Amino acid sequence: MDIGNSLYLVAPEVFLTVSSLILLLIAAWGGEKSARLVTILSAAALFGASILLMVLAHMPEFKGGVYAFDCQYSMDAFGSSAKFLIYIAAIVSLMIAPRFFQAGGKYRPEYPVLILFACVGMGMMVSATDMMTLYIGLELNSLSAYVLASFIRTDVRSSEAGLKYFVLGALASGMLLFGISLVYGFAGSTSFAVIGETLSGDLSTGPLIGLVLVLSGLAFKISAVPFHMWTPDVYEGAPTPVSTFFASAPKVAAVALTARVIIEAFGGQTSAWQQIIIFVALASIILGAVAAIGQQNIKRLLAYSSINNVGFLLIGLAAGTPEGISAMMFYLAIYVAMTLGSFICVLEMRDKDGRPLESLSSLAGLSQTRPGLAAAFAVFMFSLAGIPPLFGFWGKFLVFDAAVAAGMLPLAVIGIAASVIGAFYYIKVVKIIYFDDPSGEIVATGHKTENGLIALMALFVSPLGYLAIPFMAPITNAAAASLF
Amino acid sequence: MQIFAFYLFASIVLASGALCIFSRNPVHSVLWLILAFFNAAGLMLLVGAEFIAALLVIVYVGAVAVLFLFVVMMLDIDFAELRAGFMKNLPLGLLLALVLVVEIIFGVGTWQSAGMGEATAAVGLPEGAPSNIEQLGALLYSKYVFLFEAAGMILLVAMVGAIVLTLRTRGGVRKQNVADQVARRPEDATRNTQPEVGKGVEL
Amino acid sequence: MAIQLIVFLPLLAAIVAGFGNRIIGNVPAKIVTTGALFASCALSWPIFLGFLGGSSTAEVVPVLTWLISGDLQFDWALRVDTLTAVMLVVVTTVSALVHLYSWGYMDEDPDQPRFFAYLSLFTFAMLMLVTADNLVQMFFGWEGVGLASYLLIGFWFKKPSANAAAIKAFVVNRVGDLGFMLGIFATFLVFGTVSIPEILEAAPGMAGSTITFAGMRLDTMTIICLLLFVGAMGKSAQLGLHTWLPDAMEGPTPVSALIHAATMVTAGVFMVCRLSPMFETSDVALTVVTVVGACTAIFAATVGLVQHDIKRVIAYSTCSQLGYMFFAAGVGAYNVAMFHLFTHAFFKALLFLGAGSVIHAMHHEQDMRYYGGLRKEIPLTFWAMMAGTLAITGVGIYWLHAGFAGFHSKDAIIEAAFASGSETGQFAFFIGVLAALLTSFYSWRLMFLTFWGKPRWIQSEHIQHSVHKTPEEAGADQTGGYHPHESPLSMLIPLGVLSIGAVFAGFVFSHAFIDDGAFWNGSIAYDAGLMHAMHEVPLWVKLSATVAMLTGLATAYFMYFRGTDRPARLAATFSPLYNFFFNKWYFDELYNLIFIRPAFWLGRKFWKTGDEGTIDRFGPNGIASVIASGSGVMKRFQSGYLYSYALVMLLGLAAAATWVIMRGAS
Amino acid sequence: MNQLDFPILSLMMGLPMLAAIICLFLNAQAARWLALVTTLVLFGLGVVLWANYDIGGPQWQYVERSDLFGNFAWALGIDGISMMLIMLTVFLMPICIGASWESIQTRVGEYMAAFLFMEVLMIGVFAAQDIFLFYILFEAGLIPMYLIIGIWGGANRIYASYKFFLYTLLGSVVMLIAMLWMVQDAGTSDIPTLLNYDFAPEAQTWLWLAFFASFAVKMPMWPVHTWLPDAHVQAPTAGSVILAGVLLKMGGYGFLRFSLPMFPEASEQFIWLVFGLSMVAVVYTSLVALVQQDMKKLIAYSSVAHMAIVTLGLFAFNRQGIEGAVVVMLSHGLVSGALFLCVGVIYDRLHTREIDRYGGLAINMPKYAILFMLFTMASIGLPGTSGFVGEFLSLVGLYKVNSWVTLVATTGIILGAGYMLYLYRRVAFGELVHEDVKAMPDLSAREMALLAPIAAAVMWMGVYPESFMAPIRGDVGALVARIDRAAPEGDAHLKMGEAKAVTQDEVHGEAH
Amino acid sequence: MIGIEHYLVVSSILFVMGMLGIFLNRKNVIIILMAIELILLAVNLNFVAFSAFLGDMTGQIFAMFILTVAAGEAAIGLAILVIYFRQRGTIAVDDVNRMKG
Repeated sequence: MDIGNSLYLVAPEVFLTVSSLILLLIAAWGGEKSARLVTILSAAALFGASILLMVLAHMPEFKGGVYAFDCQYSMDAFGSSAKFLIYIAAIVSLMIAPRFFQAGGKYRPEYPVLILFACVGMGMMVSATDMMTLYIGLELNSLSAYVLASFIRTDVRSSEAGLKYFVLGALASGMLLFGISLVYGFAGSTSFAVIGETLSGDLSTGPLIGLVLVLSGLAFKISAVPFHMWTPDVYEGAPTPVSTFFASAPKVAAVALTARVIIEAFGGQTSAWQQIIIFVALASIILGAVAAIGQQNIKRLLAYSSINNVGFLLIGLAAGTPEGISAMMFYLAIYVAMTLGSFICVLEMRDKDGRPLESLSSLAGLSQTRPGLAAAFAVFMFSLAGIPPLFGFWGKFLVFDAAVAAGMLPLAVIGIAASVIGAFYYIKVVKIIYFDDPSGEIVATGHKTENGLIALMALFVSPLGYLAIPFMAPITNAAAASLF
Repeated sequence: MQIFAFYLFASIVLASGALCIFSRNPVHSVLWLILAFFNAAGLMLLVGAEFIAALLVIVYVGAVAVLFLFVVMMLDIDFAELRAGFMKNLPLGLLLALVLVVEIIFGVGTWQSAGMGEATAAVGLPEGAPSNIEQLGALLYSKYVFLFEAAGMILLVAMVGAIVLTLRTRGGVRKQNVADQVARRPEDATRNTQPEVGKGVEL
Repeated sequence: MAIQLIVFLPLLAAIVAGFGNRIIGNVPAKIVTTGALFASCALSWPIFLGFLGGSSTAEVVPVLTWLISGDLQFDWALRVDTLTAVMLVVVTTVSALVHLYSWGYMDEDPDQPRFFAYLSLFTFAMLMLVTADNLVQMFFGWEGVGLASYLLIGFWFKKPSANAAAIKAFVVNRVGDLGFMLGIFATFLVFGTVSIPEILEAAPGMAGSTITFAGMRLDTMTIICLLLFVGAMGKSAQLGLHTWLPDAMEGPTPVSALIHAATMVTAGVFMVCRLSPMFETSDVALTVVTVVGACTAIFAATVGLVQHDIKRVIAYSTCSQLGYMFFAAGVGAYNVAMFHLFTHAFFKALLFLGAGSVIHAMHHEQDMRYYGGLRKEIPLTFWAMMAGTLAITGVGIYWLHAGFAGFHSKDAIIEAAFASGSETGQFAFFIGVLAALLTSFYSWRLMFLTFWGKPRWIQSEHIQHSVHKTPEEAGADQTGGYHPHESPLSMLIPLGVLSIGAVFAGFVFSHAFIDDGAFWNGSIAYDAGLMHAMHEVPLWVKLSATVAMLTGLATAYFMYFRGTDRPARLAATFSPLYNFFFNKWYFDELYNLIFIRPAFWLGRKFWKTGDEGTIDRFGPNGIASVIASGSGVMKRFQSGYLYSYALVMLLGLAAAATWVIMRGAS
Repeated sequence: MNQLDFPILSLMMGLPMLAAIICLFLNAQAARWLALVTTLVLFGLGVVLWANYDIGGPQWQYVERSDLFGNFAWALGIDGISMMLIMLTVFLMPICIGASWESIQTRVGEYMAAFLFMEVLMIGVFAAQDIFLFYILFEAGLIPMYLIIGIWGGANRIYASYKFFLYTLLGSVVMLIAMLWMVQDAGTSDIPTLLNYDFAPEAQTWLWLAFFASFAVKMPMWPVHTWLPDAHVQAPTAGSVILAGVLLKMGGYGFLRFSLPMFPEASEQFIWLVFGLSMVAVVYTSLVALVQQDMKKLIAYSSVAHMAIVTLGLFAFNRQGIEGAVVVMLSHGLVSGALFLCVGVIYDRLHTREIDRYGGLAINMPKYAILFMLFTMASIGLPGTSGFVGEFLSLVGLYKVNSWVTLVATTGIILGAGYMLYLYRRVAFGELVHEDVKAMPDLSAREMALLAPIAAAVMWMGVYPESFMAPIRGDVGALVARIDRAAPEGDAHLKMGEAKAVTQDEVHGEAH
Repeated sequence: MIGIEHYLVVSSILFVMGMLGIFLNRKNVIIILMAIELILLAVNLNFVAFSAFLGDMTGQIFAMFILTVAAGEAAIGLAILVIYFRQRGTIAVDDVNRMKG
């Protein structure tokens, strides 16, 4: 396919890139005063990109998935649905930012621009069908993310978060690259399709180690155990809107990317990665659950929660079947809603001077001072725990269904049993909110945007979400099908 | 000759790499790093990757390493305070590293047996083929143009990021504003007054 | 319709009195209940007389479907046959009289409607029991009377001892019910039905079959009968399960008369008789019944010898008499057992009510040591008691075929035991005679201590409270100036009526009960051969009971009438035996040791060591603490240092790489 | 659609849901009234349900189905057993609301909402005809109950609520895996279809164990019962009533609806386990109940013992056993609920559940004493009350299978009498020693209105159980026919003697 | 002629050495950044060697991109380090543990 047509296929990325450049200029000219405007325009750009995405995805000629730039990039249902989620998460991260940063000092227009850059990178990640695209997209996202993590430069924790994220991220991408280099050396190509073809049958040790290294690098991005160590520190240290962003959009991108690499490039090597993924999945579930129990900081707790959830996502991936991938995508969608919702709830935790609160104990008795917020928080917590009838259950249901269908009963049994450990700290949060006496620390009133978002997310993960199944299931099925 | 060059470069790369990591003084480290880059460039030259070798020297030695040096100097670290000790789980770390390196070497050692080497045993460019740099250029601006542009974005992000993080407007610094100076008119600067006797001028 | 009225009138009355309690007041409640009982009684006698005259036939009156579960089906139904008719008159008559008696006895009690409601409720349950057409309804009545008994024993619920006795009665009865229930289960398993007529019809066919019960291979009918008999033992306070009966005397005396003498405790006998065709199929079961009955008879009699409490003496006497009934049944003389049940109801109720009258007169003092010389103070009571004593001791003249009630029934039992010819029969015969001697002794001891001698009641705390004097102040006058009054008419009338029964019931009905197979009309297993053999026993056998009675009387006379210091000396001489008897053979202590205390100990152990110490400790709490400490470990791992994070990553990487290499190698 | 021409089951779930949401926004008094009216309307609907139930008609009635959710359907429908349990639910709910009328003074709207939501779930669990819908509703019950215990509970409510939540959750999750497998194997999530699907015997074993893990905890069976005493003690009165009255029944219902008919072979295979645990439960928990100082704890332990009778009856594999088990469930629902109400009545007055703090209540609270006595007797299993019918039937059924187990289980009637009467004695009998106890007034009209209907129901079920057994007869028949192939042989081994010749026809007693 | 294995061994050692540099170092975060550069250098060596021995230019293109990214990464890393130093006044690795647990 020639470059012109290829550019047509990457329209969302192009559109976002151009928008971000223009917005960067606006930011440069307008300075801090333009922050709000840039934010709104960024959100609009993401919205526009989503529209473009949907238009593209619904074009009949692109139904089955089309490659661009000589098989470096794929325009398919999988990438589109992942990107759609990413854009939504990014829009939400933009909407909640101004109020947060203004309360703590200055809000600068670079924030939305960096988010846009990251989105371009993530778009490339989820659509990458070549190691090179993968790497460039990943780094575009990562570099933006490092900056975002330390965005409040006057805050020690923020800069420490940035530093940790950067160092470990760089190490991880080093591992990823070394792995890619081995895979390239043994496959003779960086294209997923070629790798998939070449690396078939029994592999020699070289590509296997390459595979391990690639998986390790990706595991870092999705913060799976044992490459998760950065997550709690970064989520805690980064500004809350940034943590929100980290926990949602890049997570989607990384998980989707991992799925694509595993299925498209290493689809023939199931026996090599399946055990590793299973182990990582279980380790993530258990560690995420156990470590979260002792946490006092709500953001750290949510970080462990995201580790925990990644474990469940990986169960879908471990199944390695279209059902598994479909379940994973579905789970991702629900996870994004739950995690965005809970982080926005965290944003709502402010004392009377508008300073953000992060300690779990400050949530005490929230149900009596802010019943609506408390109910939403509880809904998110129960949903994250996977307690029916909340929609979070459905994600777990699907991944376990896939695991069972793939014959991985022990994995399913251990995984679901470990989810009970996770339930413990989720209900602990509910306990603090509902059972404890009010601490009265959280006093600031809600904000229209945030309240609206919380309500929206809560409605989605409430039992009403089940009504969305008939609409979402075909999408995730199509997404999964496009990988195989 | 090639063999000798290889071993020379290789050993210096490894040695300077090690010294870069273990030297106490960060300035020394940077210098060892530079040496490592030079020799790595040499290694690359040996296999005919001239452009990458040149790039390595230009980008790394010329820009990155200098940047490092700059930061090392700028941060003005009190070297006396820095502890030199290694962490307590050094043995475990070394062991793991050893295991890993053995495994990786074991892995890459299978390259020949994997049947990869047969395709093109020849090193360097066949006669009549465009030069290394031409080949790269041709690919970069055709097949990889999308990624090339994206890489540009990465640099932009790096730039924006670095500025966002480090740029600060210090209070008390008086900056020259040329436009203001140019736009200034005598009418604005001077005022004619005729004060009465015994009364001062109000400024 | 009559039978429904007989059964349900008391229930209705109980409901009205019980729930109307404070609304309708004392007197209406009493009128309703007593009226209902007298109506029942009046309706019962014609039925009984109908059977006596041979004009009535057995019938079943269905009331309501109860339960249908597959082939397990039974209804609420009222069965009327000879056996039921006998019980009907016993129950309704005694109950009606006790109701009447209670007017006087309970006159000062603040809770009278409740008392009368309980009495009527009891009567209803007892009537349901005796009219049962199936085992489950019998069990309903069985438990119903148990409930009423529990309520009535604990009627004075402020008294801890009454509460303890009530619970004891219920729980010990439940032990028996365990057997009864298992018996019903086994019956259903074997016969596929719980309908009594059907079972009885099929029972002979089952003789000789075997079944596994609790891992043992046993004769079917034996195990069923024994299980059912355990139920009977509980209700009828047979040896082993008798411990509740003496304690049950904590209840008001009319209750003792009605429930713990005349009616409820005889339910076991009734059950064995009702199911007599079943018992007939198992010799082992019958042997057990005989032996248990005989042992109870002698055991209770020995304990009765030395008790001080007037009601306890009568209670042990009841226990002993029930033993008679059982061994009569055990030797196959079910009709004789029923006859004794019938007569016993009259004279034992009489004795209890008489004792109640005494107690009433003595300000609720029950210790016979503080009585004495009451003959003159309360003469009518004395004469009633005398009638009862004559009846229970079996005073009568063989050659005239005339005597008090007990003479006819008890002597028949002794003869039947002898006539049965079996070894256990012989054993039962000797025991019976010996027990008759003891019966005579303790009965007369009671009479002598209570009605003869000098007044000793100033020693009684009850009397002291009443006259506000201590024994020292009273000096020589052991009456302390207190003079018991004869009971009111409402109490005396029942005494009178029952006295008539005690005197004449044996004589009048002896022929029908013992010799008239047609009277029973198949409602029990009537062994005409045995009845015939009974009349043929040697003369010494026939006289043995009378001799035993006279011996007992003489001994009592010498010990308690002539030389009142002799009992004490005797007790000192045979102190181990005395203490053994006095402490009721240490049954309570034994049970306390092997059942009650271990149960509580085990309960605490299970709770503290089991639930809390093991299940919770290693279960939820254990897992929780393991996870919590795991959380602590992970917190420490998450040290915040970059290098340890990198190390963990390296660890993961190295592990995965090793794994793939190992996997490839293997 | 069904015999009523409108989706009555959905209505019965939708109505309380709606009311629950409205309750959140109402003030205390309005919320109380709304909750009461709603539950009473639901009771009315329940009566309609019962009245129109076609006994002897099709097994599944009031069926409605809507494929709303892709992978599973909104499928509702009831058989007789479900209907009786739904009736139990709608009967107890107004009583629960009434019981909370005065004792709950904080966050009333939320409280009522939680209860109404609970009612939605309970009705749904019993009516669900889709296995996943069942699971969702089954599990969802944890949330409102957790909140009820945790917010309105006693001093140690946090521990109890955690224990309740996690224990039961852990029990159920493995069941989900089993359900997933089953649905994949059978290709449908429709319960009526699954009921007649034969799973491979090897698979049945672990499927059965997975379901057992869930239902045994819910039941609760020894030794996974320890959450129950804690939960009961800490829960508010109405919470205990619902917990004991309905939630525990979900375990029994699960055995009845899933374990037995879907895995008959495995059920037979694990009879020893069920019998063993149940036997231990009867004796062990009864003895523990005997030494309790806390009224609610005592009743909670007694519940464990009673529920053991349910499992014993169910796994007897015959009609009497199973019908008995259902009746025990209904009866225990009423009786234990009533007993908790009785505790609640005096707890509201004195704010302690310590048995020794009471005594002599029969003097100043005679009405209370009568009702308490009635329920005590029903709990003991006195014939004529509901407790007897079920217990008797279960044990009859059990005896056909195993006399040893029956012997041990029947000791429960002795121990039961022991601890219940001991409790009653310490609470109601004796002298009034404490001044504050002396000042306690007798039952108010409201409290009478709560207890009297239960008393009536208890007596009704005891005297004329046919009303309750007729609807379930057909369904138990179907179940028995289904599991008959795996039914264990009884241990009686009746062998006829030769003594007296009687034709075999007269003997129906052979163990079937 | 030097076999490719030689290159690969060198780069492997360099790679692991870089990793060692990250977690053995407690002194100075800058050294860690340099270690990362070493890792990337090892990767580049790999790519170039493979590229040459496979006769495929992709590896060299990749190496170029890696160089680009590495430059950007270094810039960002140093920028973060600078603001961190401004806040804490130290860049000792041991001190970077404000957040843990």
